[in-house]
Amino acid sequence: IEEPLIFETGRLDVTGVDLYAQEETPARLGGLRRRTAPHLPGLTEPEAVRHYVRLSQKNYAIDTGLYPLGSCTMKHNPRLNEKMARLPGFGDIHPLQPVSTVQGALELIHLVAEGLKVLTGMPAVAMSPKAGAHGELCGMMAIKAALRARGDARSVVLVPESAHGTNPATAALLGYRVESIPARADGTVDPEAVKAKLAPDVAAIMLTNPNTCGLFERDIIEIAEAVHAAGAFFYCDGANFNAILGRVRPGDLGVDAMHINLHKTFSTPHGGGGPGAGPVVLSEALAAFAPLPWVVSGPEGFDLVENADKAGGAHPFGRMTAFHGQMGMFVRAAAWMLSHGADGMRQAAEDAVLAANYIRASLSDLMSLPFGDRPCMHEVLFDDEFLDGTGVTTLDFAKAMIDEGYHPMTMYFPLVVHGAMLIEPTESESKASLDLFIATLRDLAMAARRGETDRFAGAPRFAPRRRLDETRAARQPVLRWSAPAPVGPEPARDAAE
Amino acid sequence: IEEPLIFETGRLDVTGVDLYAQEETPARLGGLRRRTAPHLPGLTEPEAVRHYVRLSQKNYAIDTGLYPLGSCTMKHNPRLNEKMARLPGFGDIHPLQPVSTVQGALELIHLVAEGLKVLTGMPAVAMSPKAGAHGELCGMMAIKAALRARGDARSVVLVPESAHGTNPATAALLGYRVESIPARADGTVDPEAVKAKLAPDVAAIMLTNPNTCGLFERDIIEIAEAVHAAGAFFYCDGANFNAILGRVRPGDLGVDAMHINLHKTFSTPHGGGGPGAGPVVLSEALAAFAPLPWVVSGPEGFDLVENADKAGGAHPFGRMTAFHGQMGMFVRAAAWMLSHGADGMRQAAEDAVLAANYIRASLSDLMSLPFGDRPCMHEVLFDDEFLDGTGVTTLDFAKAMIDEGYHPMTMYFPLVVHGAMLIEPTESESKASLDLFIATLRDLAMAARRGETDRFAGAPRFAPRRRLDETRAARQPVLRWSAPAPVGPEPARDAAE
Amino acid sequence: MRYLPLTEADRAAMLAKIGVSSIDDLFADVPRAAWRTDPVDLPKAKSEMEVERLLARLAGRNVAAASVPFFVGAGAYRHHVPASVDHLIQRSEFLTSYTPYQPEVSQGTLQVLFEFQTQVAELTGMEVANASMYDGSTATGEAVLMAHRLTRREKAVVAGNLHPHYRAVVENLAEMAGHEVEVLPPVPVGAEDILGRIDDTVSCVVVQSPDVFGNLVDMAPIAEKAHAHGALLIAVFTEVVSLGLIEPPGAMGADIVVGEGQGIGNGLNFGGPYVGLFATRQKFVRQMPGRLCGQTVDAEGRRGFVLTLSTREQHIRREKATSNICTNSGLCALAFTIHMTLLGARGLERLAEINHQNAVKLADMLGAVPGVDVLNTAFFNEFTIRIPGKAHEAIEALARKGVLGGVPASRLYPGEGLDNLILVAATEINTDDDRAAYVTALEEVVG
Amino acid sequence: MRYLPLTEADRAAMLAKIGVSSIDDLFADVPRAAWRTDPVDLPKAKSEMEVERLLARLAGRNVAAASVPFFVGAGAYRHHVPASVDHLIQRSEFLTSYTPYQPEVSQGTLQVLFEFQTQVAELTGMEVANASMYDGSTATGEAVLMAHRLTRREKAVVAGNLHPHYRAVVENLAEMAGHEVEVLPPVPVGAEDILGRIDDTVSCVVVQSPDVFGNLVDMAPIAEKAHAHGALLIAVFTEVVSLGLIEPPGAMGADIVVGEGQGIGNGLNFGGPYVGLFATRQKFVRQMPGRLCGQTVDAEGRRGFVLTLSTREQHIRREKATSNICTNSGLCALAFTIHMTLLGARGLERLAEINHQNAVKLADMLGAVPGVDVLNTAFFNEFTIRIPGKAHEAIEALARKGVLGGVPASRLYPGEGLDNLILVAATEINTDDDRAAYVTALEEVVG
Repeated sequence: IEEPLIFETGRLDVTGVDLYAQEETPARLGGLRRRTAPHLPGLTEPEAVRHYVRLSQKNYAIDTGLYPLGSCTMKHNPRLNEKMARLPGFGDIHPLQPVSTVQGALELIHLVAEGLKVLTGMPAVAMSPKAGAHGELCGMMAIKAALRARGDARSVVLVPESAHGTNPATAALLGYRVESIPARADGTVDPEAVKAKLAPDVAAIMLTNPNTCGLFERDIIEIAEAVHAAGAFFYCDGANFNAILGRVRPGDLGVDAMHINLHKTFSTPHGGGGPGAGPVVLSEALAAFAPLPWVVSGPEGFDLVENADKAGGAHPFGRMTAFHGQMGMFVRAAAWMLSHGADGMRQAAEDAVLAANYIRASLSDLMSLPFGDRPCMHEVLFDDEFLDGTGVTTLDFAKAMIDEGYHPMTMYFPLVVHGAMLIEPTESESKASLDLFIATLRDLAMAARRGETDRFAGAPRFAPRRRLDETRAARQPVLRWSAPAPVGPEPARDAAE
Repeated sequence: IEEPLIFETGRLDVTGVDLYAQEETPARLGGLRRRTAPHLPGLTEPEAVRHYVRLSQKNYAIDTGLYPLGSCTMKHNPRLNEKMARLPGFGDIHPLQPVSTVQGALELIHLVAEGLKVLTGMPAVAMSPKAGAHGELCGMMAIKAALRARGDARSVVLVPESAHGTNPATAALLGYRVESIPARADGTVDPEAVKAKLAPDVAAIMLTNPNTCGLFERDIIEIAEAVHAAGAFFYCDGANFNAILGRVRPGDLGVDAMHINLHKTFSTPHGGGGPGAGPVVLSEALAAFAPLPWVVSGPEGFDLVENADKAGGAHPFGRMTAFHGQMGMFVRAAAWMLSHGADGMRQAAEDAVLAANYIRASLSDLMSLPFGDRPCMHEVLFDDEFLDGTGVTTLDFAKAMIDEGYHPMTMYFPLVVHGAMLIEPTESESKASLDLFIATLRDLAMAARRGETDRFAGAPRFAPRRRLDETRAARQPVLRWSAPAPVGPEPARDAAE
Repeated sequence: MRYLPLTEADRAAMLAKIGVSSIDDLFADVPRAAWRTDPVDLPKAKSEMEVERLLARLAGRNVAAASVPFFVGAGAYRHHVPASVDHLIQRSEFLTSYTPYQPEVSQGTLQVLFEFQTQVAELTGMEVANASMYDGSTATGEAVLMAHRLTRREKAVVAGNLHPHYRAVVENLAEMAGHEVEVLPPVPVGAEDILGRIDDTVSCVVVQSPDVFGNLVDMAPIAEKAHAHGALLIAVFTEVVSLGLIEPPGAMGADIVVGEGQGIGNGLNFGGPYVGLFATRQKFVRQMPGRLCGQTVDAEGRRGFVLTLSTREQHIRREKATSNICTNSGLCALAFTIHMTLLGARGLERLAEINHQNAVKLADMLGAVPGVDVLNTAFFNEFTIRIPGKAHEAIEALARKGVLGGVPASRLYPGEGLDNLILVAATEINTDDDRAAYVTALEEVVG
Repeated sequence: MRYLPLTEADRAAMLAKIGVSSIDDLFADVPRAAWRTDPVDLPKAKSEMEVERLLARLAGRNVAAASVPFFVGAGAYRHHVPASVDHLIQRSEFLTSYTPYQPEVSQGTLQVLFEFQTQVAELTGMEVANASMYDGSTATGEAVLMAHRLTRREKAVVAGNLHPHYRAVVENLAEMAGHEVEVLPPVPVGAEDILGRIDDTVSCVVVQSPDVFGNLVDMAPIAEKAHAHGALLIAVFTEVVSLGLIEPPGAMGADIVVGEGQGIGNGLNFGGPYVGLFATRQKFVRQMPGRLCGQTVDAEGRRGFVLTLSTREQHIRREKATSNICTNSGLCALAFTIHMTLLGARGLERLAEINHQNAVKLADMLGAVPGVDVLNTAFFNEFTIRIPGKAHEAIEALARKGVLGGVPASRLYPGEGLDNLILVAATEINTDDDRAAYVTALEEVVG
């Protein structure tokens, strides 16, 4: 059964929210009362519940199957964390209540902040950024502020070809010119290539480590030292922190700023696209420029520094957002950290790396590895060479996975590899689950090799929808529902609006 | 993808529950320590969540579609009610805490009890029965106790042919001989037939009203009077109370005892088969025999009468169950009652009756009504006459509904009608939902008429399973998982157990 | 009204289609004497916010177990239930589905029941289990009726230390059905002579372990004697977690094992809903009450599950059914199954071990309070103490000090001379602080 | 560990398959200088029960809004969210799914986004809306950047009564990107001369209504002047419920409407996560930041939804993207959509009406307290009072009396001479008792 839009079934005179009656006093709206009601149909609770339950059933989710998206870290989201975030003492407090009434909340933020500092080996952290890209922006702003503070107007940011799109977008947003660094044949960054680019106008380099090819940048310390020697800063994209959690501290690699996706490494749920949280750890050199606000712990309890005049010796560059960051995500991340502990977090990283390598080793005979059959970190990158001559594309291959009950892996990213397929299993999959996934991919790879192109070109067949026409969507954008135009003599539905 | 059993994927050395370590002291088990571990494999949380989420996806539910089961009242379950039942002050209190620490809980039970008394017009209610059948047992025990108290050892209970199976089963459990009353041609009970059976050894009559043909027993007062005149009692099966809620009080019909399914009329969720709650309202004549325990309200607050010596002038017949009844269901029912109010409950009954009659009127030209095209209550009964000669059975017809996205209606019940199909839409369906359901049934009825037998005989096709072999299940019962027998030279899985 | 989708316009259109002029016409069969024109005398509809406020106020008048040092047991036990359990049982497809009579669209519920039955059988050491009963007490009543059917005898012998509520349920059912039941007096310390009551007229012996006072009972000799006389042993437990550590009744010769499953997966809920467990031997299965889920195949030969052996049940057999039970404790059984699956044998054993350890620690601490004696020698997570004064007064006094210290035996056994005894339960939720608070408070109360 | 399914045996088998002898071999590329052999200096793994206890203790140290008379607003508002909203957003298929880049298996999320975009457009009176931003403040920052792109000018004029946090975000972004921003001083009472600041160098004017002091602003004249100079009007709101009662910015000529959507469907959460709403004219859509969901058809011609116009986005356009935003507020947008769907236009209007009425009542009551003045003439559900003493001290004193009475203006505007002002918000959650408690407490505090 197809599920209609609420605008097609809801009625303007229906509401699913009863409110109490009360005596009315004259309004004081200064003549600005709304003149026409919005076209917002209502559904009663039975209708709304069914509508959204049925819509939900059209989604794939980590709770329904392995979600092998590289660079996205779709791991299990513990239910305790959801429960904790809903405690009234966390979920039902206002960001501008007196600090005396939110001491536990400030302590929670402090707890997470301290944990991130220990895990990264960095001296400071800015908690307010609302997602990874926001964290990147925050980190790069801190770099810009630090450069300014020393009167240094640098204009270039170096970004490897394999970087996430957010990296160049962030740099550009701040007015930097982006210069690309090509990848070495082995998929990592060549320190010599970096050094060659390190002119005096380079403000920073933005590196992802482990990188988006699933490899640890083995020359990262040399790169960091060269960057620092050139007076530039080292921004690290922390999207892949899951691979090294508890095993490697970015602070020991010479990182100056790195955002941490709490919705990846620390397992706050993705929610179909958000919300996330992107705290940024900062080096000694950048710590003083961290944005407002932050939590401080003192003898009389916790306090919030919300304004520059209370910032002590620091020089906050400004404010990233209203209020204090993604509290709801902090609670979940705290629960995850406490549940795993130092031992469990290290084990999680190891299991994630182990799982990716297990997939690599189990598929290397059938699928092609662009950088050879060598250990990867928590994600393994294949290219489409093994599909050469089969008539099957990376896209076809990925869509065929849907028919086997799996979400596709990340495709065509990173851009440095032709027809990339980036697979990240995470630590939450059992060996049985990995084995079934491997068997499925082997079966598909062999089917492609055998020339069973029908199985690929037409996929998916067993999903709520066949392949969707994305070109049409972009060429003739329909971005909202509109009442259909009147047809013939009958008045159109809702035409009265 | 097929979902295996936990016994096939779980491992005996895995647990998804971490517990704290502590110093151990010597055990004091008196030599009764377990000698062999049970074969209970564990799953970690990621595995368990995925397993049960995927299993859930194989179920139909009221949240996913209209559930037209006659006599089962599958209506919307408000989410507020679930939230309220989980308040620590209701969900996390022990039945044997001091009554001084559970005053709010006793008040809640009192609130529901008083509400049920008002709605039924009855002077007393026994709250402890755990489901409808348990309530029947309670009501019939009260009747037996009342008869005993007057030294009257009657041995027969009259039950109409159309009754729910629980009615005769309950009577038999108490040692009564069950005598059947045939239905009148119009589907209701003939008072003359009852009077003919009303010998001095008749203890009670058990009637369902509205009855299972979806009809209000129009001579019910006459029947009640005859029963009382014969010194017998009138037990009313309250499964269909939803039809008359707030419009007719059973107390005004001469009922002596009636159970109320809180999981039907008062919308506590069915949960795949339970739990329910079956409070029993009692007439003046039976009130003194109500079972222990009950709540009393006094000047110093609420108290629990748990023992006969505190029962005042009453003569409780005994105890139906440990503790005080289905508190979790009481909270949900209270929320439902308060939310609807006197006006909303009456409206709910009217809408339920309206919906059933709308279906009747919309299908009467294509499907056959055994008792003619006259108003029904909250459920409408069709028979299989309209399928005569089509080669399609009631079962086929019902299973074909699955392929159209609907749960089948109640089939082959009541027994008084050939190939019965009993449809109860409830008040929670919108007109659009009813119209779609009607259109689907019309389409199926016409397909049957057109002889499209393939569409029926093979149904369902689009369900997690095709038709299941129930005969095989009963003839060679496999009621639990067992480790497969060893095959060949390899040691069998889990054979070490 | 937020739960009623029909609008006035819808209602008018529907009445028109039906061909009547008002809703009253559809109630034409209602006798005028019972015809009500006005709503009943209850308050009008309330908004969600108002209902929430009202009920939260009532809830706030109760002392939640989590908010105090908590040691109450006697048939219901507070354990930590993983958050994922409540999340999963609230899945719409589990919560709002009906009894799985249509197996093609109920495989989720059915497979869960199959897993549940297997888990219960494994835990109790029995061959088969049903798909749940209301609770432990009603399961015990049903077990006695089943024993009567199997033995064609009508006399049950019931141990004195069976939970008094369970005893009352059995007595009531037996008495109402015209059967005989012989109940021994309670024996908080020492053994009772139940063996001496078993003869060829007895259908079954009902014995609980751990019993209501917390004592562990070796049932093997009772089973032996019962079987020698053609009687059955019905073993009862109220704390299912005990089966993680103590020998299961099946291994001691029980014929029917019944008990309360609340302790796994389910909260205290002020006494309900709970989940009755019911297991027996394969050969007795056709006399078993309640629903059963069985494995079969579908039309394409794929494994699937159905409710089966329903010729035992009331909806098929009517007055010849093995029980009148219909609605059972499906969702509570689901919670049990999920929690049990998370635990596994290893987690269950560890859980039981911690319970026992905490009980041992607490017993030693309370026993060291001047004037207080611990009565039990062998116990699992519950034991009985004797105090100098009236137990029910002490419990009230403890409650005023913010400690819920257990159940006075006199509440369960009024007028049976057990006025100085408190049943005390310890579980994994108790901390060192909880135990210390209890000791301090008890010292003050009895001092 | 309960979240890690691999056993030691699994790990050994997997290492063998990989062909390495230990996990360390897989980390061979890590420089020795950064190689850690021990776990970091954090506590070891804790059981679920321990974590729950620890976090519940922290939560218990905060005063939850529901537990007191509560009147705090200034950018975040406490409304009653129906229980079904939180139930639905916790559905595994919504909660644990990724961004819907694979539309065939993400139609649930995508259809929700299409409904969300339509609802936001309708509410704001605009043509199109995106699929959400982080929150209102960052949406405002993005709106200014978008106006720069559209007008190819780089100077924004910002009303003095824009929420100071929003102002700070805009200033920071502008300053870091090298743009200019002219901010007017705050004006709690009376009008500011924003019209006078608009000239041909201005890219946009940023105006909030209701403004941070609660005043309603007629934006039509500002739009007119801005358009006359080729500038855009960016309208901002922090209380989305106001759109149920007051004229939407789209009807007053706004070109971009941004604001905070938290008030519908989302709790206070101590400031986040929230959901930024962003709507504009159809013709500007290709300069819009953030994700967009569009309607299309699948290979069989059935309607379906996809993320579209992604050539604006960073993952396609990299440094040429309209924004660097990636993860947004999907689940908060879902909560918004469900709550909005339950409300419908009728429910929303009623909700807004009650909010306004409660604010009017409260303003009259507080204004009657000796020494206290209400500054606003026209307002929605929030207003500003002037008290005799320091506002921040009064708020602390009120908190000690168990009333959370609002936000001192000086907390938002330190050192700007607004020390006697309190921003007070009233919503449907406030009862007569709440209002009376506030009056009593305030009388004591200022008396």
